[in-house]
Amino acid sequence: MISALWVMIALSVLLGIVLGYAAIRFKIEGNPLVEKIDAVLPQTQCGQCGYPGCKPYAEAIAKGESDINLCPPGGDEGIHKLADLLGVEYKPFGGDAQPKAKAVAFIDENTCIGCTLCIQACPVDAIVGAAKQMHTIIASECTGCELCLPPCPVDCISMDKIAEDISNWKWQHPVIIPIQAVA
Amino acid sequence: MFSSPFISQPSSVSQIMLRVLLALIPGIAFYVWYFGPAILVSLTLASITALVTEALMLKLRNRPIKPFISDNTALLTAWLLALSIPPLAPWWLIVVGTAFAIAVSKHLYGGLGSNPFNPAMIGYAVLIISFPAPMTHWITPHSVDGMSLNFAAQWSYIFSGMLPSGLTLDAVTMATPLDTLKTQLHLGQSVADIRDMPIFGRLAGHGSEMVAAGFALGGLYLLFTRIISWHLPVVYLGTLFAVAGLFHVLDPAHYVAPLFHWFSGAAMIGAFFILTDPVTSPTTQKGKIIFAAGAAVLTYLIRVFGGFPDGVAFATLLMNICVPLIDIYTQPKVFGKKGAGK
Amino acid sequence: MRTLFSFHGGVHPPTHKAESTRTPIALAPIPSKLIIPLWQHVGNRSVPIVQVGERVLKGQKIGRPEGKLSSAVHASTSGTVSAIDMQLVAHHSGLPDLCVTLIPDGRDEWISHVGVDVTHTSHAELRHLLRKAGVVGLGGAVFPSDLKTDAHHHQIKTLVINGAECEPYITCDDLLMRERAQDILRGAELLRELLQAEEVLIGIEDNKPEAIAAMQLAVTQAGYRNMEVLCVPTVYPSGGAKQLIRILTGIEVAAGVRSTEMGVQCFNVATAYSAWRALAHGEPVLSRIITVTGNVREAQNFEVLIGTPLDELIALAGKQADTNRYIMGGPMMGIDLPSGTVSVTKATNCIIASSLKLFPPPAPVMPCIRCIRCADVCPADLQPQDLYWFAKSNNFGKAQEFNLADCIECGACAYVCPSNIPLVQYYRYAKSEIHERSVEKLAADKARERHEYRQFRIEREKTEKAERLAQKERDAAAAKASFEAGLAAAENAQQQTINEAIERAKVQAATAHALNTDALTQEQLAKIAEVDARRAKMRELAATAGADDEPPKS
Amino acid sequence: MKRIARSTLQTAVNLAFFAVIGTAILAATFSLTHEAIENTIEAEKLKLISQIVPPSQYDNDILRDVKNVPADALLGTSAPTIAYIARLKEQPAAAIIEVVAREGYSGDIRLILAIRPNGELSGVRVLAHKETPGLGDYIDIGKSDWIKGFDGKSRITWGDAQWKVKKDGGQFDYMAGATITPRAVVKEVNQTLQYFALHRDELFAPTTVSAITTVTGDSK
Amino acid sequence: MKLTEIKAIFHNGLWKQNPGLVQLLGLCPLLAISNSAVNAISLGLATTLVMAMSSGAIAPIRSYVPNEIRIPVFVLIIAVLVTVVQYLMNAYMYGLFVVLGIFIPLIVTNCIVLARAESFASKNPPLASALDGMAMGLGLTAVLAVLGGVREIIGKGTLFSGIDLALGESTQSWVIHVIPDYHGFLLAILPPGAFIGLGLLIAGKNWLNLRAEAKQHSKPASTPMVGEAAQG
Amino acid sequence: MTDYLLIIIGTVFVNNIVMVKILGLCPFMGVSRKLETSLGMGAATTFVLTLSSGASYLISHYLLGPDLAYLTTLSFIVAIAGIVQFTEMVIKKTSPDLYQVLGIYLPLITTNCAVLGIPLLNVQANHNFIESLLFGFGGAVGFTMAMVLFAGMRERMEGADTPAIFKGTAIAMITAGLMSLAFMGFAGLVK
Ligand SMILES: Cc1cc2nc3c(=O)[nH]c(=O)nc-3n(C[C@H](O)[C@H](O)[C@H](O)COP(=O)(O)O)c2cc1C
Ligand SMILES: Cc1cc2nc3c(=O)[nH]c(=O)nc-3n(C[C@H](O)[C@H](O)[C@H](O)COP(=O)(O)O)c2cc1C
Ligand SMILES: Cc1cc2nc3c(=O)[nH]c(=O)nc-3n(C[C@H](O)[C@H](O)[C@H](O)COP(=O)(O)O)c2cc1C
Ligand SMILES: Cc1cc2nc3c(=O)[nH]c(=O)nc-3n(C[C@H](O)[C@H](O)[C@H](O)CO)c2cc1C
Ligand code: SF4
Ligand code: SF4
Ligand code: SF4
Ligand code: SF4
Ligand code: FES
Repeated sequence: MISALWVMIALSVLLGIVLGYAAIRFKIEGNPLVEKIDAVLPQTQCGQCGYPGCKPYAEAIAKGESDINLCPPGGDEGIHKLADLLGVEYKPFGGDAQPKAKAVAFIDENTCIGCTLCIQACPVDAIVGAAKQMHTIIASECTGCELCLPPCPVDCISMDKIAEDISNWKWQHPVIIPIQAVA
Repeated sequence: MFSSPFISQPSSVSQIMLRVLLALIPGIAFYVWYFGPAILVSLTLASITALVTEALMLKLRNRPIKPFISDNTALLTAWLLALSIPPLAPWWLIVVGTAFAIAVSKHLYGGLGSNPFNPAMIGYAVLIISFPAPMTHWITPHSVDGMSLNFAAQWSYIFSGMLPSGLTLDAVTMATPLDTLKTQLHLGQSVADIRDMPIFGRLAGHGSEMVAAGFALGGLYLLFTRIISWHLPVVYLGTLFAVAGLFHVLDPAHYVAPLFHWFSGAAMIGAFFILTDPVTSPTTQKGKIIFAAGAAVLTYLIRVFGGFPDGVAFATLLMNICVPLIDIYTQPKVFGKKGAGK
Repeated sequence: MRTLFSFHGGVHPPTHKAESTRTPIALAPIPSKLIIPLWQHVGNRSVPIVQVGERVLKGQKIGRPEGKLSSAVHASTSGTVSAIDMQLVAHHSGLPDLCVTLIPDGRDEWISHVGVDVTHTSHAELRHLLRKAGVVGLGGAVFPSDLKTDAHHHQIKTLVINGAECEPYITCDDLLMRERAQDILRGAELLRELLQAEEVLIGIEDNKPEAIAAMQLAVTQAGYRNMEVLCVPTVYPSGGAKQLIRILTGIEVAAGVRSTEMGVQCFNVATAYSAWRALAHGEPVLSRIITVTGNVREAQNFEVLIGTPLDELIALAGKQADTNRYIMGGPMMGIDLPSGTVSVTKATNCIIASSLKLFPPPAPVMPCIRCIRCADVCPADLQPQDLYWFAKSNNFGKAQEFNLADCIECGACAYVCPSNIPLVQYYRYAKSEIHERSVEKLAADKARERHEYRQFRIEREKTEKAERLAQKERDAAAAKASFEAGLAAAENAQQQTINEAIERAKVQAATAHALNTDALTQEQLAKIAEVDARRAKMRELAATAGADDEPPKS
Repeated sequence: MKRIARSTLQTAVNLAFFAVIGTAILAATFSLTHEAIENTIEAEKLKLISQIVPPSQYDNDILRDVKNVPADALLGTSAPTIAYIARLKEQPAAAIIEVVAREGYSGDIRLILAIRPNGELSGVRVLAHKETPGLGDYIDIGKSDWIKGFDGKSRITWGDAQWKVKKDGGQFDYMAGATITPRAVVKEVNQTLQYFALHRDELFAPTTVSAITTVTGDSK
Repeated sequence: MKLTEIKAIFHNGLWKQNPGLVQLLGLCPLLAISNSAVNAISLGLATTLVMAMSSGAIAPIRSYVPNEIRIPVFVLIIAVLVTVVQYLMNAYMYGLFVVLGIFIPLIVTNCIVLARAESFASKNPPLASALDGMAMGLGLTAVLAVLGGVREIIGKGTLFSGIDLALGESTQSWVIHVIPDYHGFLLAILPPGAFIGLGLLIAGKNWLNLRAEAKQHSKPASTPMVGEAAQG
Repeated sequence: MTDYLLIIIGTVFVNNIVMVKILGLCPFMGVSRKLETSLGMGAATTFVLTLSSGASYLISHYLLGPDLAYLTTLSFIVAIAGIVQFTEMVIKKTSPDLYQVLGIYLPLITTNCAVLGIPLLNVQANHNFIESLLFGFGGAVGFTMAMVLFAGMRERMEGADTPAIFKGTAIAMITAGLMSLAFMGFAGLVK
């Protein structure tokens, strides 16, 4: 009994010393994982994931507080990438989050009163204009996050779907016509 | 919407498989000649089971039945499996083996083209592990002793397990030449003594050496019609010869000559028909060479030092496991990235 | 005798060339209307410079090149512009694009045009003239030729002239070589001069003996030195630039490498011909030789005005009732055309009328059995079965790792596949997905940077505000001045990082912008101009107001 | 540095604390169950022995009446083993020996034999084997009664030449398709009987509690 | 604790987060010991016992354990509990002890035990933790039992063979010979059979889930209204 | 020398710890989705397993002896947990990439049964120090090999037309089964 105690005490003290020392000697700050997750997110900053932007969502995922299937702009593809990155199983979109077609915001010039509220809402500074002047959206910068829609007092902002033309047309995954036995 | 190219060479999967089936015929013919028609019963049983299982699985998987059932791959699996188990095996043995091969090792993976393991060999491995006793009762060739069974007797043994009165199982079946060799060596006999036993012929087992030669003949047909490339059979047989030759030269009393290994067991059918299964072998040339050499070494090790009389099936399966990695690490250099353009 | 090299793989589909080589090239009449797409070349779409209702002359420029990588478009005959709008064009997508519709007046009245003395004109000037004349590669790639003749300071040893014409059915280059060998060679000499190449090698497949003879004769007659006509084995795709270069010189040009870096450049025979016409005679590319074959009464080669509607061209060869669709280009790489209303472009070398008999619908697709017939024929030494496996399962990263980018989409693999898998379609799908992803990635990076900058700006504004408040108190307590100095230093350092970030964002924005405006429609362009103007005004306003929170991009 | 040392020590003490509690619990459990475990193990051994020597045939404390048996080629052993001696009224009743048949199909087959003083087998059992299930495992009493075929046999019943499977001209049954396994077992049992003949007296010599006698070494 | 909470914990352990079918933890004993129903259930119950006790024990002390020795302390606690169980079995269920062999001490490293300690017990109160440990253990036991039963029936044609080891000699007659005169499909009781069996069980669970989902989706479509209209 | 070689061959192939002994399955299933990950996990496990085999030999022979054998499990697992934790901290510091890849599985090495199983088997088989080390190392190499091969197969299977209910872990499990079937071919090679 006594020898047993001594043995275990010796063992655990030895380990405790090693671990206690290592805990301090090898301490690291920050979490490189967040950056990697953030790099996968689409940076639309739309908040549809329930977090105030992509980075906070990335932090939540890294901490294991949030699921990987909450970002609609990232699409199915995004979930797959996150699943790969984190080594977890892919899962389809959670809740009612569903990806939408890509769109850019458009300001109806005749209605805009130049209140600058939308400028303050836009997370990527895609709206230019000064107080009491007509505002305009730089289409190439707009991520389509729709955050500028709610603040506008006169509802002059609408979302235009990006139409398909030759320049952005994509080849489709070949749909194999269900194999029919040719008689 | 059509996409280019708009023309294609006339060829189809079912046609390729049909040719492989045809190439098996010489071997089967010799089989019947030396061992009687029992093998035809197992071929038929296996074929029926394979087709029924295939159709059932396709239906369960919601896939069109007709094009897949007529692609002949199920038949091929069935034949190769039937050829690798004793012809006198009870009927349920072949049914279980074939059904397992088609259902589990092929269709659970997604059917034709998706299976990582050779279905026929999975069937064989399952059977030899689950039912080792019936799997070791091989038929004795006609010419070795007078007690060979006629077709009716073979038929009734397969379906009811009854032998004509006066005959024991021991009298009409035997261990295969490879197995006998191993057992006798175990008992301390030398290779030379063992080879004097009546069941051995000039190269290997009496009769079975001709069966192997028949398969080699069919294999050459496949080579010439370019259905298989030379890499697999040549490297496989070459390595087997080299390894067996090395041991034989070092200690001829305990290790048989390489030609014995070529013409025993499943070496020939393995080299030309089993390892060459396109779905489960590597696609690159270097990969095929590694695959075949590895399989040959494993075959030899299992045959000579391992727990099974023949190693072809397990060697194939073990190398099947390595195929994805082999493929990844033997990618050929693409156009323009090969260094000097000569 | 020069030793030829060979490339891995290749296939031998039936050639079907005899049908259209029985008669010489015929001149197609001026059609009832011309639909001239403004985007017939690689690069940016050209910008229309005519108005609806305007009368234009033959050879008059109607679309100006936009940006460096672009080319000009001309009126193929004289007439009136009746519309500038979206029309169906010959494209895989089957989508419409911006076209100028011209109603010919039948007078075929040339704008004034003169050639230059090619020996006494500077290379830069000659290249400019090629661009102005809308000369692009007529071998199929339609890459602007002025850019291809610029060797970028690389020493060019060999100029390869591509007369291989390896695709089945197509014979336009064959007949061009038979009938107009001299002008082709003059063009080749011209290109050699521009590239300062030592030798010219003309590669022609050995199934075109007449063309070979004609070209050889022309070479001897003209007495060009270091120019050889070489007869290459008939195997598809020997006409691919990389494959032909490999056959003739042994050099392999990897994907992503310009052949000029390896001392070779390759032009199609028709390109050489049209380059000569453009420079020596001042004739822009207004027409080209097109093989009309397949399910027609009289397969033949025509010299056709660019913009001629397909229906009218087919009518010349005799339309058959059971024609079900048209293929533009050859059967291996061509495009399935949605309707007969589309018009021919500079890229159109052949129109094949198809019928069920000629091109039966593809047999049922089976799974890949990894038989590697495809790998055996792939001229790019790829593993098509692996690429297919990855493309099918949307595993684009792996597809890239397995060198999808090196696939030249020749279709040899799909041609031999016993499972009838539309392999090329899978590769194109994967390639376009990969492209889109890279574009999206750029956009996301840009958005992140802009967002971070914005957050930083808001933060700074807050601190500034706080600081202003604190300033007052600090004024009273002057003793703490040293502390403030330290703070300012820190601020400076921070400011510097911000500036750098802004710089980076600017550079990126500029490049991304260029990408984004690659392919805008007329209306879009107009709108952008408008917005830009307004924005400039606003910026002025903002500047006068003294606000410094303008976004980093201008 | 001091900080590191202090926190390190803290960790160590912490861990030691839990270790002490855990060890105490364990030690208590051990001492409580110790005896029960010993008893169970002995009971199991007796149960096994009773299969080959009926309890009615001995009356001694068989588990304490033991001899050390050194490794021996005839026994197939490579390390010393223990022989248990059964006695009825002080008279030797049987020697129980653990041996190894080395020529099994897939490795060693461990056997336990009980031999009566007259060289007759009281019983044989397989302790452990790796033979192919379904083919070579009929030597196991759980699978078939084949092993009971040894009961009552001795080298007098059959001469050494007949200690073979029937296929090789001997007396012992086998199952078709699996002769390697019975060959190995028969051969080993025969060898053990030979060993017994050589060492019989040493095995049955009376055991004193103070010194466990060792049977003399290699019989080769 | 509310009833709903308890329900949720058990639903989680037995179905939704089932360690054997979903989390894929604790696989080794699951696969190695499931060649007969009795072995499977016995080990499952032993594991359940350890899990309930360890989760219950870890929950109250978690806040006193510094992070760097968290894992050593947790496994220490688990190891003590396992060893106690091991000794009890050794003393009073010797036959079973021999059959389960090395897998009893290996309960210590059964991933699911530590995983629950880490992910549940270190965040929840003792009672809930103990229940969670128990639910997870029972989930594992359920899978073990099914897998063990199926493998035994297919492999040997019997059910509950060896029950005497667990419950004493007298129960020997409880062994059920499901298929009399059966050859035995050995594959099922060998390692490959274990893997394949579990694979089929997982697929079966997927199938049930899919069906349940499909039902949920089709519910609105099959309102009585539609049914009546169809009849009318 | 040949004995040592046989131990290695035996543990890597014939008695492969995953395929035949059925130990270490959780990481085998969990970390084998990607080739690189499985290589990393294999490397980490090899390191820990070799080390803990040696350490446990020393503990059982010099600290415990036959009298304190009842502390075997306890002392082994505490030592192993310590070694794992230490390794984790070192990797986290020195190779954040590897750390990120191994993610939650590194601490779970502690609960990889193989890591405790092999030392216990060592005790059972009465191995000496070198044998213990080799047994641990061979076992870990076998583990790594099986997992890397498995990862290769799983990567390839991603493109397959697997029935929906089998996609993912179900078919992976069946593949593991067929792999272990193939590994039975090694049976008897080393007796
Ligand atoms: C995987 C496989 C394993 C085989 N194993 C054996 C075998 O162990 N014994 C056998 O006689 N035939 C076996 N065959 C069948 C032989 O190819 C052939 O039937 C021949 O008669 C047997 O030759 P042998 O008697 O020399 O072994 C096997 C075939 C295959 C495909
Ligand atoms: C598969 C393939 C086949 C081709 N075949 C020909 C051909 O037969 N003749 C030809 O001139 N260009 C052919 N090309 C286009 C050439 O690759 C290359 O673009 C052209 O020769 C360059 O000349 P250009 O810029 O004058 O068009 C082919 C391209 C590919 C990818
Ligand atoms: C997979 C397999 C496992 C075998 N296992 C055993 C075995 O455990 N015991 C045995 O005696 N024979 C076994 N054999 C059979 C031997 O290889 C050999 O054929 C047999 O012992 C010779 O018996 P015979 O003399 O009755 O023909 C096995 C055969 C195979 C194919
Ligand atoms: C040359 C050749 C060899 C084949 N060998 C086998 C074989 O050994 N086993 C088998 O089940 N199928 C074989 N097949 C058929 C087919 O490829 C196989 O059933 C696929 O694995 C099913 O997906 C072979 C096919 C060809 C063309
Ligand atoms: S939902 Fe919106 S804010 Fe959240 S990660 Fe996705 S893009 Fe960013
Ligand atoms: S303009 Fe509107 S939609 Fe576009 S990025 Fe800004 S807030 Fe989002
Ligand atoms: S030719 Fe077709 S079936 Fe053969 S490997 Fe290539 S893609 Fe697969
Ligand atoms: S299409 Fe691409 S993959 Fe196919 S043969 Fe041509 S280059 Fe190779
Ligand atoms: S239970 Fe063995 S590793 Fe998890």
